Amino acid sequence: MTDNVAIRIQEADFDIASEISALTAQRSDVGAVVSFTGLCRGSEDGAAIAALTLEHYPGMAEAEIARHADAAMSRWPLSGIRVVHRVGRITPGENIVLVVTASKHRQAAFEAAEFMMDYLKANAPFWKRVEAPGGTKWIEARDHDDTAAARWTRS
Amino acid sequence: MTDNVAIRIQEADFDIASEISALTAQRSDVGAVVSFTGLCRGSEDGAAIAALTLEHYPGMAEAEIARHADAAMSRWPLSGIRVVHRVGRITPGENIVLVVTASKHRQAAFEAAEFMMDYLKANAPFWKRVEAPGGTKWIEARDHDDTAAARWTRS
Amino acid sequence: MKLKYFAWVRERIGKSEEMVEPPPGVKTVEELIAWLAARGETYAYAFEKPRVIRAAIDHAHVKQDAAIAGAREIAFFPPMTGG
Amino acid sequence: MKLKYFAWVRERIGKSEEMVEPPPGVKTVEELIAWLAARGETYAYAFEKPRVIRAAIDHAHVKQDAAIAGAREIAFFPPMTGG
Repeated sequence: MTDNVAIRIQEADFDIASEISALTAQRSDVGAVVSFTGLCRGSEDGAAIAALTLEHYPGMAEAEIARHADAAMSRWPLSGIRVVHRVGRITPGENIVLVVTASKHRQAAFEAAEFMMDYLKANAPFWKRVEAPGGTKWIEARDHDDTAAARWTRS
Repeated sequence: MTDNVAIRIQEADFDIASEISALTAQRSDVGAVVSFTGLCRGSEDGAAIAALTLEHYPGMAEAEIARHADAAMSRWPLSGIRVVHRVGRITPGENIVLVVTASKHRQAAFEAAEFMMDYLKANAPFWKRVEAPGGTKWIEARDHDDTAAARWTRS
Repeated sequence: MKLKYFAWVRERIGKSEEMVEPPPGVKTVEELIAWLAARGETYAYAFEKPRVIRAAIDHAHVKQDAAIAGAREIAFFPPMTGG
Repeated sequence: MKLKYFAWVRERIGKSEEMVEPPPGVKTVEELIAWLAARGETYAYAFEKPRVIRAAIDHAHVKQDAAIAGAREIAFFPPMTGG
Protein backbone atom coordinates (compact mmCIF):
# COMPACT_ATOMS: atom_id res chain seq x y z
CA MET A 1 0.00 0.00 0.00
CA THR A 2 1.28 3.43 -0.98
CA ASP A 3 2.48 5.80 1.74
CA ASN A 4 -0.26 8.11 2.93
CA VAL A 5 -2.95 5.60 2.14
CA ALA A 6 -4.85 4.37 5.20
CA ILE A 7 -7.76 1.94 5.11
CA ARG A 8 -9.73 0.86 8.17
CA ILE A 9 -12.77 -1.33 8.62
CA GLN A 10 -14.23 -1.06 12.10
CA GLU A 11 -17.40 -1.22 14.18
CA ALA A 12 -16.67 2.06 15.96
CA ASP A 13 -17.66 5.46 14.60
CA PHE A 14 -14.95 7.67 13.08
CA ASP A 15 -13.84 11.23 13.69
CA ILE A 16 -13.85 13.19 10.42
CA ALA A 17 -11.67 16.03 11.73
CA SER A 18 -8.89 13.74 12.85
CA GLU A 19 -8.92 11.82 9.55
CA ILE A 20 -8.62 15.10 7.63
CA SER A 21 -5.93 16.36 9.92
CA ALA A 22 -3.92 13.15 9.39
CA LEU A 23 -3.56 14.22 5.74
CA THR A 24 -2.75 17.88 6.35
CA ALA A 25 -0.88 18.21 9.66
CA GLN A 26 2.82 19.13 9.54
CA ARG A 27 2.84 19.80 5.81
CA SER A 28 2.21 22.79 3.57
CA ASP A 29 1.87 21.20 0.13
CA VAL A 30 -1.83 20.32 0.47
CA GLY A 31 -4.18 22.90 -1.04
CA ALA A 32 -7.40 20.88 -1.22
CA VAL A 33 -9.06 18.25 0.95
CA VAL A 34 -12.34 16.58 0.06
CA SER A 35 -14.24 14.43 2.54
CA PHE A 36 -17.23 12.27 1.76
CA THR A 37 -19.33 10.94 4.61
CA GLY A 38 -22.04 8.38 3.95
CA LEU A 39 -24.74 8.17 6.61
CA CYS A 40 -27.53 5.74 7.44
CA ARG A 41 -30.88 7.24 6.43
CA GLY A 42 -34.11 6.59 8.27
CA SER A 43 -35.90 5.14 5.27
CA GLU A 44 -35.11 2.81 2.42
CA ASP A 45 -37.25 2.89 -0.74
CA GLY A 46 -39.78 5.01 1.11
CA ALA A 47 -40.22 2.68 4.10
CA ALA A 48 -38.93 3.49 7.60
CA ILE A 49 -36.04 1.37 8.85
CA ALA A 50 -34.80 0.66 12.36
CA ALA A 51 -31.17 -0.06 11.47
CA LEU A 52 -28.72 -1.39 8.91
CA THR A 53 -26.36 -4.27 9.54
CA LEU A 54 -23.21 -4.26 7.46
CA GLU A 55 -21.31 -7.45 6.73
CA HIS A 56 -17.94 -7.56 4.95
CA TYR A 57 -15.40 -10.05 3.67
CA PRO A 58 -12.47 -9.61 6.07
CA GLY A 59 -9.11 -9.64 4.34
CA MET A 60 -10.53 -9.13 0.87
CA ALA A 61 -12.30 -5.86 1.74
CA GLU A 62 -9.18 -4.19 3.14
CA ALA A 63 -7.00 -5.46 0.26
CA GLU A 64 -9.46 -4.43 -2.45
CA ILE A 65 -10.00 -0.93 -1.03
CA ALA A 66 -6.24 -0.47 -0.70
CA ARG A 67 -5.74 -1.58 -4.30
CA HIS A 68 -8.27 1.00 -5.49
CA ALA A 69 -6.74 3.71 -3.31
CA ASP A 70 -3.34 2.90 -4.85
CA ALA A 71 -4.92 3.17 -8.31
CA ALA A 72 -6.30 6.60 -7.37
CA MET A 73 -2.87 7.69 -6.07
CA SER A 74 -1.38 6.79 -9.47
CA ARG A 75 -4.16 8.31 -11.52
CA TRP A 76 -4.37 11.69 -9.76
CA PRO A 77 -1.64 13.83 -8.15
CA LEU A 78 -2.76 13.12 -4.58
CA SER A 79 -0.90 13.58 -1.32
CA GLY A 80 -3.05 11.01 0.48
CA ILE A 81 -6.27 9.01 0.84
CA ARG A 82 -8.00 7.72 3.96
CA VAL A 83 -10.98 5.38 3.98
CA VAL A 84 -12.93 4.22 7.03
CA HIS A 85 -15.82 1.81 6.50
CA ARG A 86 -17.95 0.76 9.43
CA VAL A 87 -19.48 -2.71 9.83
CA GLY A 88 -22.03 -4.12 12.27
CA ARG A 89 -25.32 -2.53 13.31
CA ILE A 90 -25.79 1.13 12.39
CA THR A 91 -28.90 3.19 13.18
CA PRO A 92 -30.39 6.11 11.20
CA GLY A 93 -28.32 9.29 11.45
CA GLU A 94 -25.10 7.38 12.16
CA ASN A 95 -22.02 7.43 9.91
CA ILE A 96 -21.33 4.47 7.62
CA VAL A 97 -18.32 5.38 5.48
CA LEU A 98 -15.71 8.10 5.17
CA VAL A 99 -13.39 8.87 2.25
CA VAL A 100 -10.87 11.71 2.51
CA THR A 101 -8.61 12.76 -0.35
CA ALA A 102 -5.91 15.45 -0.32
CA SER A 103 -4.12 17.13 -3.21
CA LYS A 104 -2.51 20.37 -4.30
CA HIS A 105 -5.54 21.29 -6.38
CA ARG A 106 -9.26 20.78 -5.97
CA GLN A 107 -10.09 18.86 -9.12
CA ALA A 108 -7.88 15.88 -8.26
CA ALA A 109 -9.24 15.72 -4.71
CA PHE A 110 -12.88 15.82 -5.91
CA GLU A 111 -12.40 13.25 -8.68
CA ALA A 112 -10.48 10.80 -6.50
CA ALA A 113 -13.11 10.99 -3.74
CA GLU A 114 -15.88 10.27 -6.26
CA PHE A 115 -13.86 7.43 -7.76
CA MET A 116 -13.36 5.82 -4.34
CA MET A 117 -17.05 6.17 -3.44
CA ASP A 118 -18.23 4.76 -6.77
CA TYR A 119 -15.94 1.80 -6.19
CA LEU A 120 -17.09 1.27 -2.59
CA LYS A 121 -20.76 1.35 -3.61
CA ALA A 122 -20.48 -1.11 -6.48
CA ASN A 123 -17.49 -3.36 -5.97
CA ALA A 124 -16.17 -3.47 -2.41
CA PRO A 125 -17.21 -6.69 -0.62
CA PHE A 126 -19.76 -5.27 1.83
CA TRP A 127 -23.42 -6.18 2.16
CA LYS A 128 -26.18 -4.23 3.87
CA ARG A 129 -29.18 -5.80 5.58
CA VAL A 130 -32.11 -3.62 6.60
CA GLU A 131 -34.00 -4.03 9.87
CA ALA A 132 -37.53 -2.74 9.39
CA PRO A 133 -40.71 -3.14 11.42
CA GLY A 134 -41.81 -5.92 9.03
CA GLY A 135 -38.59 -7.95 9.31
CA THR A 136 -35.11 -7.91 7.84
CA LYS A 137 -34.02 -7.98 4.21
CA TRP A 138 -30.83 -7.64 2.22
CA ILE A 139 -30.50 -4.47 0.18
CA GLU A 140 -30.35 -5.19 -3.53
CA ALA A 141 -27.52 -3.81 -5.62
CA ARG A 142 -28.51 -0.96 -7.89
CA ASP A 143 -27.59 -0.90 -11.58
CA HIS A 144 -27.07 2.82 -11.08
CA ASP A 145 -24.03 2.10 -8.89
CA ASP A 146 -22.51 -0.23 -11.49
CA THR A 147 -22.90 2.50 -14.09
CA ALA A 148 -21.26 5.07 -11.81
CA ALA A 149 -18.34 2.72 -11.12
CA ALA A 150 -17.90 1.89 -14.81
CA ARG A 151 -17.36 5.51 -15.83
CA TRP A 152 -13.82 5.37 -14.39
CA THR A 153 -12.75 2.47 -16.59
CA ARG A 154 -10.12 3.65 -19.01
CA SER A 155 -10.88 2.72 -22.58
CA MET B 1 -31.46 32.96 1.98
CA THR B 2 -32.91 29.45 1.94
CA ASP B 3 -33.24 27.56 5.22
CA ASN B 4 -30.21 25.39 5.91
CA VAL B 5 -27.91 27.71 4.01
CA ALA B 6 -25.27 29.34 6.20
CA ILE B 7 -22.56 31.68 4.91
CA ARG B 8 -19.82 33.17 7.09
CA ILE B 9 -16.82 35.34 6.33
CA GLN B 10 -14.44 35.55 9.25
CA GLU B 11 -10.81 35.96 10.30
CA ALA B 12 -10.94 33.00 12.69
CA ASP B 13 -10.30 29.43 11.64
CA PHE B 14 -13.28 27.08 11.30
CA ASP B 15 -14.08 23.68 12.74
CA ILE B 16 -14.96 21.25 9.96
CA ALA B 17 -16.62 18.68 12.25
CA SER B 18 -19.02 21.19 13.75
CA GLU B 19 -19.98 22.57 10.32
CA ILE B 20 -20.71 19.05 9.09
CA SER B 21 -22.62 18.20 12.21
CA ALA B 22 -24.77 21.34 11.79
CA LEU B 23 -26.12 19.73 8.60
CA THR B 24 -26.65 16.22 9.97
CA ALA B 25 -27.52 16.46 13.68
CA GLN B 26 -31.07 15.60 14.75
CA ARG B 27 -32.14 14.38 11.34
CA SER B 28 -32.08 11.08 9.47
CA ASP B 29 -32.76 12.11 5.87
CA VAL B 30 -29.13 12.94 5.00
CA GLY B 31 -27.25 10.12 3.30
CA ALA B 32 -24.25 12.00 1.91
CA VAL B 33 -22.11 14.89 3.11
CA VAL B 34 -19.24 16.34 1.08
CA SER B 35 -16.78 18.80 2.56
CA PHE B 36 -14.18 20.76 0.64
CA THR B 37 -11.39 22.46 2.55
CA GLY B 38 -9.04 24.84 0.76
CA LEU B 39 -5.69 25.37 2.49
CA CYS B 40 -2.83 27.84 2.11
CA ARG B 41 0.11 26.13 0.41
CA GLY B 42 3.73 26.98 1.16
CA SER B 43 4.55 27.92 -2.40
CA GLU B 44 2.92 29.82 -5.24
CA ASP B 45 4.09 29.18 -8.81
CA GLY B 46 7.09 27.30 -7.44
CA ALA B 47 8.32 30.07 -5.10
CA ALA B 48 8.09 29.84 -1.31
CA ILE B 49 5.62 32.17 0.36
CA ALA B 50 5.40 33.44 3.94
CA ALA B 51 1.66 34.10 4.02
CA LEU B 52 -1.44 35.09 2.08
CA THR B 53 -3.60 38.08 2.91
CA LEU B 54 -7.21 37.82 1.83
CA GLU B 55 -9.32 40.91 1.19
CA HIS B 56 -13.05 40.84 0.43
CA TYR B 57 -15.93 43.15 -0.43
CA PRO B 58 -18.03 43.14 2.74
CA GLY B 59 -21.73 42.97 2.06
CA MET B 60 -21.35 41.93 -1.57
CA ALA B 61 -19.34 38.78 -0.74
CA GLU B 62 -21.91 37.39 1.72
CA ALA B 63 -24.84 38.25 -0.58
CA GLU B 64 -23.21 36.77 -3.68
CA ILE B 65 -22.21 33.54 -1.97
CA ALA B 66 -25.72 33.20 -0.50
CA ARG B 67 -27.23 33.77 -3.93
CA HIS B 68 -25.09 30.98 -5.39
CA ALA B 69 -25.88 28.67 -2.47
CA ASP B 70 -29.59 29.30 -3.09
CA ALA B 71 -29.05 28.48 -6.78
CA ALA B 72 -27.38 25.21 -5.77
CA MET B 73 -30.26 24.39 -3.39
CA SER B 74 -32.70 24.81 -6.32
CA ARG B 75 -30.58 22.94 -8.80
CA TRP B 76 -29.80 19.85 -6.70
CA PRO B 77 -31.91 18.03 -4.07
CA LEU B 78 -29.83 19.26 -1.13
CA SER B 79 -30.68 19.34 2.54
CA GLY B 80 -28.18 22.11 3.27
CA ILE B 81 -25.02 24.07 2.38
CA ARG B 82 -22.53 25.79 4.65
CA VAL B 83 -19.71 28.04 3.47
CA VAL B 84 -17.01 29.61 5.62
CA HIS B 85 -14.44 31.84 3.93
CA ARG B 86 -11.60 33.28 5.96
CA VAL B 87 -10.08 36.74 5.36
CA GLY B 88 -6.98 38.45 6.73
CA ARG B 89 -3.50 36.96 7.04
CA ILE B 90 -3.23 33.19 6.58
CA THR B 91 0.02 31.21 6.77
CA PRO B 92 0.96 27.98 4.92
CA GLY B 93 -0.87 24.94 6.24
CA GLU B 94 -3.81 26.99 7.52
CA ASN B 95 -7.39 26.67 6.28
CA ILE B 96 -8.78 29.26 3.85
CA VAL B 97 -12.23 28.10 2.82
CA LEU B 98 -14.78 25.42 3.67
CA VAL B 99 -17.80 24.27 1.68
CA VAL B 100 -20.08 21.57 3.09
CA THR B 101 -23.03 20.13 1.17
CA ALA B 102 -25.55 17.54 2.36
CA SER B 103 -28.04 15.48 0.39
CA LYS B 104 -29.83 12.15 0.31
CA HIS B 105 -27.50 10.87 -2.38
CA ARG B 106 -23.83 11.34 -3.12
CA GLN B 107 -23.96 12.76 -6.64
CA ALA B 108 -25.91 15.88 -5.65
CA ALA B 109 -23.59 16.52 -2.70
CA PHE B 110 -20.45 16.17 -4.85
CA GLU B 111 -21.76 18.29 -7.72
CA ALA B 112 -23.03 21.08 -5.49
CA ALA B 113 -19.72 21.26 -3.60
CA GLU B 114 -17.79 21.54 -6.87
CA PHE B 115 -20.23 24.15 -8.16
CA MET B 116 -19.77 26.27 -5.02
CA MET B 117 -15.97 25.98 -5.15
CA ASP B 118 -15.81 26.85 -8.86
CA TYR B 119 -17.92 29.91 -8.11
CA LEU B 120 -15.81 30.96 -5.12
CA LYS B 121 -12.57 30.65 -7.11
CA ALA B 122 -13.71 32.63 -10.13
CA ASN B 123 -16.49 35.00 -9.13
CA ALA B 124 -16.74 35.67 -5.41
CA PRO B 125 -15.32 39.12 -4.50
CA PHE B 126 -12.14 38.03 -2.69
CA TRP B 127 -8.56 38.88 -3.55
CA LYS B 128 -5.38 37.17 -2.41
CA ARG B 129 -2.07 38.92 -1.88
CA VAL B 130 1.09 36.86 -1.41
CA GLU B 131 3.82 37.71 1.08
CA ALA B 132 7.09 36.28 -0.18
CA PRO B 133 10.72 36.91 0.79
CA GLY B 134 11.03 39.29 -2.19
CA GLY B 135 7.97 41.40 -1.31
CA THR B 136 4.24 41.22 -1.76
CA LYS B 137 2.15 40.76 -4.88
CA TRP B 138 -1.48 40.19 -5.81
CA ILE B 139 -2.27 36.76 -7.17
CA GLU B 140 -3.49 36.91 -10.75
CA ALA B 141 -6.76 35.27 -11.72
CA ARG B 142 -6.40 32.08 -13.71
CA ASP B 143 -8.32 31.46 -16.93
CA HIS B 144 -8.60 27.88 -15.72
CA ASP B 145 -10.91 29.01 -12.91
CA ASP B 146 -13.15 30.95 -15.28
CA THR B 147 -13.46 27.84 -17.43
CA ALA B 148 -14.32 25.70 -14.42
CA ALA B 149 -16.98 28.19 -13.30
CA ALA B 150 -18.46 28.47 -16.81
CA ARG B 151 -19.19 24.73 -17.05
CA TRP B 152 -22.18 25.16 -14.72
CA THR B 153 -23.92 27.72 -16.94
CA ARG B 154 -27.10 26.26 -18.31
CA SER B 155 -27.47 26.73 -22.04
CA MET C 1 -10.17 -25.81 -0.85
CA LYS C 2 -11.93 -23.49 1.54
CA LEU C 3 -15.27 -21.99 0.53
CA LYS C 4 -16.70 -18.85 2.12
CA TYR C 5 -20.24 -17.56 1.91
CA PHE C 6 -21.53 -14.05 2.61
CA ALA C 7 -24.85 -12.24 3.09
CA TRP C 8 -27.90 -14.21 1.87
CA VAL C 9 -25.73 -16.91 0.29
CA ARG C 10 -24.39 -17.59 3.82
CA GLU C 11 -27.87 -17.45 5.36
CA ARG C 12 -29.39 -19.83 2.81
CA ILE C 13 -26.58 -22.38 3.07
CA GLY C 14 -26.57 -22.02 6.83
CA LYS C 15 -22.83 -21.76 7.29
CA SER C 16 -20.16 -19.16 6.65
CA GLU C 17 -17.36 -21.45 5.49
CA GLU C 18 -16.43 -25.06 4.84
CA MET C 19 -13.71 -27.20 3.29
CA VAL C 20 -14.68 -29.08 0.10
CA GLU C 21 -12.96 -31.37 -2.40
CA PRO C 22 -14.84 -31.11 -5.67
CA PRO C 23 -14.21 -33.90 -8.21
CA PRO C 24 -11.59 -33.32 -10.95
CA GLY C 25 -14.27 -32.58 -13.58
CA VAL C 26 -15.16 -29.36 -11.73
CA LYS C 27 -12.75 -26.89 -13.33
CA THR C 28 -14.44 -23.45 -13.29
CA VAL C 29 -16.37 -21.29 -10.85
CA GLU C 30 -19.52 -21.98 -12.87
CA GLU C 31 -19.00 -25.73 -12.58
CA LEU C 32 -18.29 -25.40 -8.87
CA ILE C 33 -21.60 -23.56 -8.41
CA ALA C 34 -23.47 -26.31 -10.29
CA TRP C 35 -21.73 -28.99 -8.19
CA LEU C 36 -22.58 -27.17 -4.95
CA ALA C 37 -26.21 -26.60 -6.02
CA ALA C 38 -26.62 -30.38 -6.37
CA ARG C 39 -25.43 -31.02 -2.79
CA GLY C 40 -28.80 -30.42 -1.14
CA GLU C 41 -31.77 -28.21 -0.60
CA THR C 42 -29.99 -25.32 1.15
CA TYR C 43 -27.35 -25.15 -1.58
CA ALA C 44 -29.96 -25.39 -4.33
CA TYR C 45 -31.76 -22.44 -2.73
CA ALA C 46 -28.57 -20.36 -2.36
CA PHE C 47 -27.57 -20.97 -5.98
CA GLU C 48 -31.05 -20.98 -7.55
CA LYS C 49 -30.10 -18.01 -9.73
CA PRO C 50 -26.46 -18.79 -10.47
CA ARG C 51 -25.97 -15.71 -12.70
CA VAL C 52 -26.65 -13.41 -9.73
CA ILE C 53 -23.88 -14.95 -7.64
CA ARG C 54 -20.52 -13.16 -7.50
CA ALA C 55 -17.29 -15.01 -6.77
CA ALA C 56 -13.80 -14.24 -5.57
CA ILE C 57 -10.75 -16.49 -5.70
CA ASP C 58 -8.13 -15.76 -3.08
CA HIS C 59 -9.60 -12.29 -2.41
CA ALA C 60 -9.87 -11.21 -6.07
CA HIS C 61 -13.15 -10.83 -7.96
CA VAL C 62 -13.42 -13.38 -10.79
CA LYS C 63 -15.91 -14.16 -13.53
CA GLN C 64 -17.71 -17.49 -13.51
CA ASP C 65 -15.55 -18.89 -16.30
CA ALA C 66 -12.43 -18.50 -14.12
CA ALA C 67 -10.45 -21.69 -13.46
CA ILE C 68 -10.42 -22.86 -9.85
CA ALA C 69 -7.20 -24.87 -10.08
CA GLY C 70 -4.78 -23.84 -7.33
CA ALA C 71 -7.35 -21.77 -5.44
CA ARG C 72 -6.96 -21.77 -1.66
CA GLU C 73 -10.14 -19.87 -0.87
CA ILE C 74 -13.22 -19.30 -3.04
CA ALA C 75 -15.99 -17.00 -1.84
CA PHE C 76 -19.59 -16.71 -3.05
CA PHE C 77 -21.79 -13.71 -2.35
CA PRO C 78 -24.56 -11.49 -3.76
CA PRO C 79 -23.77 -8.24 -5.62
CA MET C 80 -22.04 -5.82 -3.25
CA THR C 81 -23.94 -3.03 -1.48
CA GLY C 82 -21.28 -1.17 0.50
CA GLY C 83 -20.50 2.51 0.76
CA MET D 1 -22.58 58.13 -5.60
CA LYS D 2 -20.15 56.17 -3.50
CA LEU D 3 -17.19 54.46 -5.18
CA LYS D 4 -15.32 51.54 -3.58
CA TYR D 5 -11.94 50.17 -4.60
CA PHE D 6 -10.43 46.78 -3.78
CA ALA D 7 -7.07 44.98 -3.99
CA TRP D 8 -4.55 46.69 -6.31
CA VAL D 9 -7.12 49.17 -7.60
CA ARG D 10 -7.44 50.40 -4.00
CA GLU D 11 -3.66 50.41 -3.51
CA ARG D 12 -2.98 52.34 -6.70
CA ILE D 13 -5.64 54.97 -6.06
CA GLY D 14 -4.58 55.19 -2.42
CA LYS D 15 -8.05 55.07 -0.89
CA SER D 16 -10.73 52.45 -0.34
CA GLU D 17 -13.77 54.62 -0.99
CA GLU D 18 -14.93 58.11 -1.89
CA MET D 19 -18.03 60.05 -2.91
CA VAL D 20 -18.05 61.42 -6.48
CA GLU D 21 -20.45 63.33 -8.72
CA PRO D 22 -19.57 62.56 -12.31
CA PRO D 23 -20.95 64.96 -14.97
CA PRO D 24 -24.22 64.03 -16.73
CA GLY D 25 -22.37 62.83 -19.86
CA VAL D 26 -20.94 59.88 -17.88
CA LYS D 27 -23.64 57.27 -18.33
CA THR D 28 -21.96 53.85 -18.26
CA VAL D 29 -19.35 52.02 -16.17
CA GLU D 30 -16.92 52.33 -19.09
CA GLU D 31 -17.42 56.09 -19.24
CA LEU D 32 -17.05 56.33 -15.45
CA ILE D 33 -13.70 54.52 -15.69
CA ALA D 34 -12.52 56.93 -18.41
CA TRP D 35 -13.63 59.91 -16.34
CA LEU D 36 -11.85 58.58 -13.23
CA ALA D 37 -8.66 57.78 -15.17
CA ALA D 38 -8.47 61.46 -16.20
CA ARG D 39 -8.60 62.67 -12.57
CA GLY D 40 -4.89 62.24 -11.84
CA GLU D 41 -1.83 60.05 -11.85
CA THR D 42 -2.99 57.50 -9.27
CA TYR D 43 -6.29 56.99 -11.09
CA ALA D 44 -4.57 56.78 -14.46
CA TYR D 45 -2.31 54.03 -13.01
CA ALA D 46 -5.23 52.09 -11.45
CA PHE D 47 -7.22 52.18 -14.68
CA GLU D 48 -4.33 51.89 -17.15
CA LYS D 49 -5.80 48.65 -18.51
CA PRO D 50 -9.53 49.38 -18.28
CA ARG D 51 -10.53 46.01 -19.79
CA VAL D 52 -8.99 44.18 -16.82
CA ILE D 53 -11.10 46.07 -14.29
CA ARG D 54 -14.24 44.40 -12.93
CA ALA D 55 -17.16 46.42 -11.62
CA ALA D 56 -20.16 45.91 -9.37
CA ILE D 57 -23.18 48.20 -8.96
CA ASP D 58 -24.95 47.90 -5.62
CA HIS D 59 -23.27 44.55 -4.90
CA ALA D 60 -24.01 42.91 -8.26
CA HIS D 61 -21.39 42.19 -10.92
CA VAL D 62 -21.98 44.27 -14.06
CA LYS D 63 -20.40 44.58 -17.49
CA GLN D 64 -18.75 47.83 -18.49
CA ASP D 65 -21.65 48.84 -20.72
CA ALA D 66 -24.00 48.86 -17.73
CA ALA D 67 -25.79 52.15 -17.02
CA ILE D 68 -24.82 53.86 -13.77
CA ALA D 69 -28.02 55.88 -13.37
CA GLY D 70 -29.53 55.35 -9.91
CA ALA D 71 -26.48 53.52 -8.54
CA ARG D 72 -25.79 54.08 -4.84
CA GLU D 73 -22.45 52.25 -4.73
CA ILE D 74 -20.12 51.30 -7.57
CA ALA D 75 -17.06 49.15 -6.88
CA PHE D 76 -13.95 48.60 -9.00
CA PHE D 77 -11.57 45.69 -8.50
CA PRO D 78 -9.28 43.23 -10.29
CA PRO D 79 -10.48 39.74 -11.33
CA MET D 80 -11.41 37.75 -8.23
CA THR D 81 -9.02 35.24 -6.66
CA GLY D 82 -10.97 33.76 -3.75
CA GLY D 83 -11.54 30.17 -2.71
